[in-house]
This record gives sequence, structure tokens and C-alpha cells, in this order.
Amino acid sequence: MESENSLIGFSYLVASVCFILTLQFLSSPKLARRGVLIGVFGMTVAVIGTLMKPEIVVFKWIIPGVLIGSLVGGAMSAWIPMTKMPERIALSHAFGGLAAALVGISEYVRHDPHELTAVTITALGFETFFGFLTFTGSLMAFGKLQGLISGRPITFPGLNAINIAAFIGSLVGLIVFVMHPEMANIFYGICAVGIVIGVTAVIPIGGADMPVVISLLNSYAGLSSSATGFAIHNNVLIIAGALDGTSGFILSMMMSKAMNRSFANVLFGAFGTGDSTAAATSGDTRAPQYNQGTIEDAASTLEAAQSVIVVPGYGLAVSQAQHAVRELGQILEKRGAKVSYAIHPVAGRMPGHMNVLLAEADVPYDQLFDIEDINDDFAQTDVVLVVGANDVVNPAAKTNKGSPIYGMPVFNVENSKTVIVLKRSMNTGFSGLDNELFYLPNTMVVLGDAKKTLQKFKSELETRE
Amino acid sequence: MESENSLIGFSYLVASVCFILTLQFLSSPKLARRGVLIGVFGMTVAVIGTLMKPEIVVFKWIIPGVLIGSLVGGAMSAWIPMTKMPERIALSHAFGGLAAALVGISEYVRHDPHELTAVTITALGFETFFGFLTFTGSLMAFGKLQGLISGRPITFPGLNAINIAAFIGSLVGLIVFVMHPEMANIFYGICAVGIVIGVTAVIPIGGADMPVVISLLNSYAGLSSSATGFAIHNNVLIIAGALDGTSGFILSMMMSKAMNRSFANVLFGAFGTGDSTAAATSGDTRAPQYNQGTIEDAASTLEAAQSVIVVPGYGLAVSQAQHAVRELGQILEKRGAKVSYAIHPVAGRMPGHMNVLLAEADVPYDQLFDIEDINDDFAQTDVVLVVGANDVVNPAAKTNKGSPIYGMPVFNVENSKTVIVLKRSMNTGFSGLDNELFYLPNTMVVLGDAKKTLQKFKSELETRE
Amino acid sequence: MAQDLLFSLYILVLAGFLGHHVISKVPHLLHTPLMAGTNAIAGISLVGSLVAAGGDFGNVPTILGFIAVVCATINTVGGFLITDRMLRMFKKKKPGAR
Amino acid sequence: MAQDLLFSLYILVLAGFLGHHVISKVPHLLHTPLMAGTNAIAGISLVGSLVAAGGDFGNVPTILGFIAVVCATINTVGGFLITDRMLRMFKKKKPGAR
Ligand SMILES: NC(=O)c1ccc[n+]([C@@H]2O[C@H](COP(=O)([O-])OP(=O)(O)OC[C@H]3O[C@@H](n4cnc5c(N)ncnc54)[C@H](OP(=O)(O)O)[C@@H]3O)[C@@H](O)[C@H]2O)c1
Ligand SMILES: NC(=O)c1ccc[n+]([C@@H]2O[C@H](COP(=O)([O-])OP(=O)(O)OC[C@H]3O[C@@H](n4cnc5c(N)ncnc54)[C@H](OP(=O)(O)O)[C@@H]3O)[C@@H](O)[C@H]2O)c1
Repeated sequence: MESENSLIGFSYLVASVCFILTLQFLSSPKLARRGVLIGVFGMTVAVIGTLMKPEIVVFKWIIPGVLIGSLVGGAMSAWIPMTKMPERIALSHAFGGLAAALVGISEYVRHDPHELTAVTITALGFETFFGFLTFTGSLMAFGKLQGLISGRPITFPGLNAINIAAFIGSLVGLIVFVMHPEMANIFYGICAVGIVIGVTAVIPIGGADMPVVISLLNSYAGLSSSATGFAIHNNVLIIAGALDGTSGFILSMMMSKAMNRSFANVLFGAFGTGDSTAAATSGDTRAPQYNQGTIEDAASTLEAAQSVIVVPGYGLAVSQAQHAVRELGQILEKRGAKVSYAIHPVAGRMPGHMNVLLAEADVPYDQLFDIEDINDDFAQTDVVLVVGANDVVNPAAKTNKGSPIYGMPVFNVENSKTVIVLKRSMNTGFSGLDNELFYLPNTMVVLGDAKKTLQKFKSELETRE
Repeated sequence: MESENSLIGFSYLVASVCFILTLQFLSSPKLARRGVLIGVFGMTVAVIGTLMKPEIVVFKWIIPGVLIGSLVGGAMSAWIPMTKMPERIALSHAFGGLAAALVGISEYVRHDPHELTAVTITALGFETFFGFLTFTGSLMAFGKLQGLISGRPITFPGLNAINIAAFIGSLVGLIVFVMHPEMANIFYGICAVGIVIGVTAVIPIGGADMPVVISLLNSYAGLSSSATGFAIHNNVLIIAGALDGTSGFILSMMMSKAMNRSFANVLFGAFGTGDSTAAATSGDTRAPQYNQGTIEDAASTLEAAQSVIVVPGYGLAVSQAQHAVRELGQILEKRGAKVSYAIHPVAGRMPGHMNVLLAEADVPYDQLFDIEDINDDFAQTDVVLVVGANDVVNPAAKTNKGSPIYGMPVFNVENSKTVIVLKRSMNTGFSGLDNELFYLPNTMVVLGDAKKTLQKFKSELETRE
Repeated sequence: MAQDLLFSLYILVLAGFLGHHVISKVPHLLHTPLMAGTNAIAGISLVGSLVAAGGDFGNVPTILGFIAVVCATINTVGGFLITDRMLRMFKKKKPGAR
Repeated sequence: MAQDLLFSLYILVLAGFLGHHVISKVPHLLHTPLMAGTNAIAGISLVGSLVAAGGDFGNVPTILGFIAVVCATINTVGGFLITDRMLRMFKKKKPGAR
């Protein structure tokens, strides 16, 4: 147990309250930034408190460590494009996991093992195991998102069984280790298994499922932080870990539910190709049946519209079309049309992905609507502009009981007068399923990169003014 | 600090989780009863755990104590009429406060004062002070509600100042006591001040404001429980106290807000006569101006109505008309009308008062609507039946900036085709204000006890079938 | 001592925040059962009373403890019973009935 | 020991419940900032890293601690900055504009 005077302990209590407030303020976009300030304050208090600990005697590693970390963290945050947020978050889970695991090892190394209680030993085991698992798992997720590793599920028969066996093995190892804390090899063995499972459990999951994986790893990182708190008797770590863990867990549940898939299916189903060109052939055979629209056709339709709903999807992020869509929206508004944005909870590749991109392009958040709030309005809408969305507008989810996405809530875009779909080809989206929306008579497909197409719409409309 | 083996400690953890779940399940009427079961389970676990404590050596007081308590508690719960719930709750706060205060004294008596830490001493002081304050304060509230004590604010100039001085005095006493824990007289002095303030702080508050007082005393009782937890190092007491305390605080805030009054005004304003006959004279002078309806007139109006909204108020509780209103509602429904109930958050004399009474009369809860959900429907409604409500249907809250209730949300009953008001006289309601609704051309006032009037409506309608 | 106090404060703070969230989610409909239910839960002070009444600490603490046991039991038994009695009355419209 | 474990369990349980309520209240709109924000908060493991890096416990713990300090600082500094950067972008429609 670390020696703590009550001032230090109190600083941690203050930090805990601040972190709770940070998350509480995130319930409203108006107050959320205040929450961040409070969080920064709490973190500062906790760090100052910690530096007052008598165990801390040398600063020659601390100062450069904090400096390097601040520089790297600051740089990463200042310059990363918003479209790369999933990658950014995967990477930071990797850092978090590594930090927890290393603290765990250093705690073990610097104590006489027999001084440590069974609780501490158990906590150290959890901390390092989940820390390393999060570390390598998040790196794999990052690699898949960045395309450094193939997004396809890489698997072979029996891999899941091997993973489960390794997991159980490390649990058994932990029990032995608690009874014989002096057996360092068992401890390092547990670490090694964590490192390996992180890789082998993520590799067989398709690239497009990475967001669920990342959220799940988030909850493991939380678990690992809480375990650290148990090991070094630090409540703020337990609290922060629990908040982090529940957040990851709730978001991953939310995503699986909105995708209408079970957790088990995500983790072990090797679902999704993560590579939309793979399904090209199936799409091409049906090519003749859809209305391909020209820029002029689409511009005329938009010109006549009194009400337009934009449905953005993953393709908006791919083509970075958020600014282009906003500019087009402004032109339509100036011409007197009402423009709204319909945001599906799993549009894009991360919860809240579309909201952030549109906010970046200065779309006011009171024009962004959740599915419950806008789904009845499509019937009274002149034009729906589908910008790189596919699965979230697939009517099969409502009508085709055999479809793997049957039951997933989708937008009723087909109820509007005209649907304009922007995509590059007739390829499928994330789920690899064909979308009959594209072949309906009131749908017009405009092929091409979303950003370029939107810009062409804009210039076409401007020439007509 | 009490000796505790880990099994006992664990039983308290289980109890804490159960209590949290009890309150969580109260968020839905469907699951709420399950929550009660879980709470009972948690309480049982905690009691069994406690009985395993080595300090407990004799059972000759415990067994009769528990038996008597169970019998009294059971009897009080089984036979009390639903209309007496405010009284029932005031009484149980008194018991809770007394129990906490007595435990505090016994803790002090049985320890060598110098063995006790400053934290424990402080906690004991809070516990007994707030315990006794809650005890006598709740008894006063009970007396006012039952009519044992006059409901009028009993006050004289300077009483508030004396109360505040006594409060500060006991705080100073507490500080001295922490420094000299052997000075038992100071401790008993603090107890005595608590007993006295409970009386003198509640006496000057009007009888009708008792619900806010009761909720506030609820939060003091919670404070006192939490303090007990600090004193005897028992987490489940801290947690239960915090839950109880926040509940009382939130409900009293909610009430003051819905009444559009500040806390300070409730506590020190000597508002309300608590006695509606007091305003009789002012009402009578305006008597000629309203449409007094007969049973037959009202029955004909109800007979023709396609949609009826019932607005119950305190008068429903006074005349115990919940069953009569339900029976009339069923007859109207059989005749094809749509019947809904509009429940104001502060209708009656306790939060949720009307809901419980109507539930007792078997009105399904999906026919009960909150103000936000029904206020726009009045304009499309044929008949509004105001059963013993007054302030919650007073249009002055919307139109008359000078009115003391200006700004309080009220039902837009005057927008409906016809309003039928049931009351015994032209007296005012809780706030003592005249209500111009009664004098509008589309309002029909039927004088008489609500229950009797409703029964007459019913027989009249039945004869016409 | 300071350590103990700090721990108790953590519990109080967390439970206070939690209470705020949990209670705010209770609908108006159930506010009366809520008042009765928190009353029952606060009857947990029984735990302190039992120690006072069952310990061997002399007459005064025992008698005070006895009274406290009676009061706390009334609250907890009575509170849970009346909460359940009220909740039993809340019914949804039967789908068949009109 | 058992006492310590029990206390830690209390904290974990309360914080877990609290997390559930607090996180469920965050709207879809802010789910990406939420992910970044919880990341920043989890950077509190810095507190453990600082002790490892600044203590006099030999080379291995110190170097591990140093790496951990770097990682945790990246998370907390970077996390708060990017959360704020995102939140700054969320604007309500200006009343004047159309
Ligand atoms: N948001 C999350 O949290 C999350 C997490 C995990 C999984 N998912 C899954 O991701 C899917 C999201 O649905 P979604 O409708 O947003 O996307 P989607 O179904 O993956 O479809 C993306 C569409 O964008 C088009 N596209 C790609 N790049 C483009 C470009 N540069 N210009 C124009 N179009 C382009 C693609 O067609 P072309 O290739 O023909 O251009 C495709 O039709 C759902 O199935 C969801 O379950 C979401
Ligand atoms: N619910 C809460 O939590 C709470 C707490 C504190 C204060 N309050 C206050 O209480 C008031 C509640 O408003 P409210 O509209 O429900 O009640 P109200 O304004 O007090 O009016 C009660 C009405 O019922 C009539 N009445 C009384 N006994 C009757 C009987 N036997 N038969 C028929 N009518 C009878 C009275 O008129 P007659 O005398 O002419 O019959 C009076 O018009 C609000 O001002 C609120 O702020 C509520």
C-alpha cells in the first residue's frame, strides 16, 4: 500500500469528482466544453497531488517523459484530420493499455513478492494481462483501419478455440501465481499470453467491425485501469477505470444493437469483407436496371425541391465531402429549401462519426436529427440526398426477413418523392449486401466520388442563378 | 470502529447494490415491484450479516424490538387509507430520525469519549442533531396535516432569527464538543437544540406547505443516516442515507419549482392559510357571476362529449372520490367517449398523490398524462372535468404577472369546449387566490362534495341509458 | 483516521451523484411510492440499532437501542409493505378491455 | 486486507452504476467526443506511472515507468485537446443566419 497523506488522498477525491462532472457535462453540446475544462483541472490536481508523494525522489525521468508525452499528444491532436478519428482512438487505447501493463510490471519488480497481498497480486495479474491485450489488440485494429494489415478476416479453423484455450490458460496461470507470487516466470507468461491474444483475437475480425472491437478494447482498458487502482489502492484509478469501462461497453452494445448483430457474432463471426470492391461482381450484373442520373438531372431536381434531407454515410468520410455537402446545403437554403441532416447511429465507422464531420463543416447541430426524430418526415420530403450511405438506407432491413440486417432500424428514404444517391460504383457497403433502393423508379444514382459530385452540383446550381 | 469480518462487510455491499437496484427499478411501473423484492432481500442480508457481529451478545431486546416493529409497521401499512399517505410518510420520518438520534446517543454513552476520533465525534453530533430535528419536525408536520395542530402559520416577529441563532449556536457547540469530547453536557445540549428547532422551524410554516417540509426533512433524515455511517464506519448506511437524502432534496426542489416558489419562501414565508374556508368572504362577493350547473345540465354535457379529460386535485383526496371518478369514467367510455386524466406534478398535497389514488381505483396508468404530454390536447377536447383542483387550473399563472403563482405551469383547460368544475363552495385553493376560470362563460360550476356529485352524475347517466 | 474519513467521503460523493441520476429517472407517476421506498431503505439504520440493543454495554445504550430497533423496524417493514401495496395498484390497461 | 478489498469493491460498484447512468445520458451527437474524453480521463493512470518513474527502485521499474509516463501523458494531453477541438466545432444555428 502506498503511503498517502490526506492532502494527496483529497486531491484524488477532487479529481474523481471532476471526471464525473466532465462526463455529466457531455450530455449537452452547450456545456460539454466546460466539462473538458473541469476534467483538465481535475487531472492537474491529481498530478500535483501525486508529485507530493514521498516515494517520488527523482524527476530526471518524469520531466522529459511528461514533455515528450505532451508534445506528441498535442501534435497528434492538433493535426489529425477528423476523418481519422477511429484510427486516433485505436492508437490511444494502445498507449493506455501499454501504460497500465508497464506500471503493473514495475510494481511487481520493485516489491518483494511476499510483501504483496493476494488482492494486489490478483490485481497486478489482471492489469498486465488486460493492459497488454488492449495494447496489441488496439495496434491490430489501428493497422486494419489504416490498411497496414488486410481488413479481411484472417482466420483458420480452430483459431477461436485456441484463443479461448489461451485465455483459460492464463486464468489458471493467475491462480497459480497468486499462490506462488515469487514465480516470476508465470507472471511474465501471463503477460506474453496477453500480448499474443491481443493479436490473434483481433486478426480474425473484419476491418469494418473494428469500431466495435475498439469500443470493447476501451472497456478492457477501463478494466485494466480499475485493476491498477485495486493494486496500488488508488480510488481515482478505480473510478476513472469504471467510467471508461462502462463507456466502452455501452457504446459497443449500442453499435451491435444498431447493426442488429450479437456481440458473439461480431467477435467470432468473421463478418464483413472490410473491402467493398470484393462484392463488385454481384453488383455489376444488375447494373442495367437503375436510373443513372447526370449532374444536370440531379441539379434540376434539387433546384425544384422545397425540402431536402441529406443522409450521410461512410462514403462522406472516405471522400471528405463534409465541406462540400455543407456548401451545397447553404445554396439550397438560400434558394428557399429546408435542409436537414438525418444521422443514423451507426452511419460511418464510429459512433457519432457523421456528427463530428458535419460539425467540422459548420453544420449547426440543431439541423442534425436522430432516426427517431426524422424517420416520419421522409414521406413529406421532396428530395433525399444519400451521400455515401448504403446499409443505413437499405429497405431490406424492413422487408426481407432473410437478410442478415433484417430488424436493423433504417431510414425510410424510399417514401420521399425522389432519392439521389451518390456513390462511386454499384458496389455494396459495409455489410456486403445489395441494396434494392438503388433500383427503385424514384431513385437516381449519380456515380462518382461524393465530394467531386457535390462540387459539380454546386457549380451547376450557381450557373443557373 | 466496529470489528467486522469480511463476510459481514460483504453482506453490506450486497445490501447496497440491492438498494440501488430498488430505486433503479422504480423508473418503470412494470418493474417497480421487482425492485421492492430486491430491496427486501438486501435488507434481510444486511440484518443477518449484522447479527453475526461478535458485539451482539444478547437477543432479549432485539427479538421483541423487531417483533413489535414488524407488527406496528405491518399494521400501519396494511390499513392506512391511501388518502393518508402524506401523514404516513411524515410519521415514518419521525421514526427514522428518532432511531438515528438514539443510536448516536448510545454510541456516545458506551464509548470512552477519548477513544473516539474527531471524525466520529463530528459525525455523532450531526447524527443526533439532525436526527432529533427530523423527529420533532416530522411530528409537527404530521400534527398539522392531521389537524392536531392548527395548519395556520404560527409565528411571531423574530422567530426566524431565533431559529437561525439556535442553529448557529449548535454548530459552535459541535466545534467545542469535538475539541472536548468528554463534555457530555454540550452533546446533550446539541440534542436539545435539535429537538427544539424541529418544532420552532416547522410551526411557522403553513399546513399546506407541509409536503415540501416533509421532503426536506427526508433529506435531513438521509443526512443523519449518512452521518451514522461515518460514525460507525458503515458504508451501507452512508449509501442508503445519500440515496434517501438526494431523493428528499430532489422532490422538494421539484415541488418548489412546480409551485414557482423559492425554498426560502417556503421555509420562511409563512405562506398559505392551510385552511380554505378562511378566504370564504372574498369568494362570496363574486358569487353572482358564475354559471352554476345542475346535475342534469352537467350530465347532458357529459353525455354528448366525445372526449373528456379529468383534472383531479386535492379535493379528490379530501372527498375520497377516486372510485367515483373511475366509475363515471367507465360509463363515459362505454358510451364511446375517450377519457384521459391530466395529472399535475403538484396536484394534491404530495408528489404523485393523484397517481396513487387513481391507481387505487384501478385507473390504468397509461390513461394518466403528465402536463407536457396533454397540455396541447385541451383545445381538441369536448369536456374537461375538474375534480377538486383549483390552483393547477388557474389561468392567472399564465396571464397575470402580478399573481404570486405567475409562471407556475398550469393546464390549459379553458381552451376546451366546456369545463365542469366540482367543488363545495367558491372558496380558494391552497394558494388562497381567486380563480377566474370559474367565472368564464364556458365553465359550469357544480357545487357539492366531489364524491357525491360524481355519484349523482353516474346515476343520472344510468337512468338515461 | 484521515484515511477512513477519505474513504467514507468517496462513498458519500459517489452515492450522492448516483442518487441524483437514479432519482431523476423516477417518473412523476411513482413519486409517492418513491417516498415510501426510500423510507424503507433508510430503515437500514436498523443495522446500527441492533448493535446498540444486542451489545453488552449497560442499561442506557441497550434501552435506547431497543427503542431504535422498534422505530427502524417499523420503517423498514412498514415502508416496503406500503410501497408494494401502492405499486400493486398501478396497472396498465388490459389489452382486451376498453 | 479484506477490508481494503471491500472498500475498493464499493468504489468499483458505485462508479460502475454511476458510469452506466452518466454515459447513457450522452446523446448520439457527442459519441465521438465521448470516446476521446473517456480516453483522456483514463490517462489518469499517469498517477501510477509517475510513482514508478520517479521512485528510487532500480533501473527496470524506472525505465518502464518512463515509457508509461510518456504513453499516459500522450493520452491525457492529447485526449483533452482533441475532445475540445471536436466540441468547439459543434455550434447551434446562429439566430440571425438562416
Ligand atoms: N458507425 C459505427 O459505429 C459503425 C461501427 C461498425 C460498423 N458499422 C457499419 O457500417 C455501416 C455504415 O453504413 P453506411 O450506410 O454509413 O455505410 P456503408 O453501408 O458502409 O456504405 C458506404 C457507401 O459509401 C460509398 N462510398 C465509399 N466511398 C465513397 C466516395 N469516395 N464517394 C462516394 N461514395 C462512396 C460506398 O459505395 P461505392 O463503393 O460504390 O462508392 C457505399 O455505398 C453499417 O452497416 C454499420 O453497421 C458502423
Ligand atoms: N402535490 C404536492 O406535492 C404539493 C405540495 C405542496 C403544495 N402543493 C400545492 O397544492 C396545490 C394543489 O393544487 P390543487 O389544484 O390540486 O388543489 P387546490 O388548489 O388546493 O384546490 C383544492 C380544491 O378542491 C376543492 N375541494 C376541497 N375539498 C373538496 C371536496 N370534498 N369536494 C369537492 N371539492 C373539494 C376546494 O374547493 P372548495 O373548498 O370550494 O371545495 C379547492 O378548490 C397547489 O397550489 C400546489 O402548489 C402541492
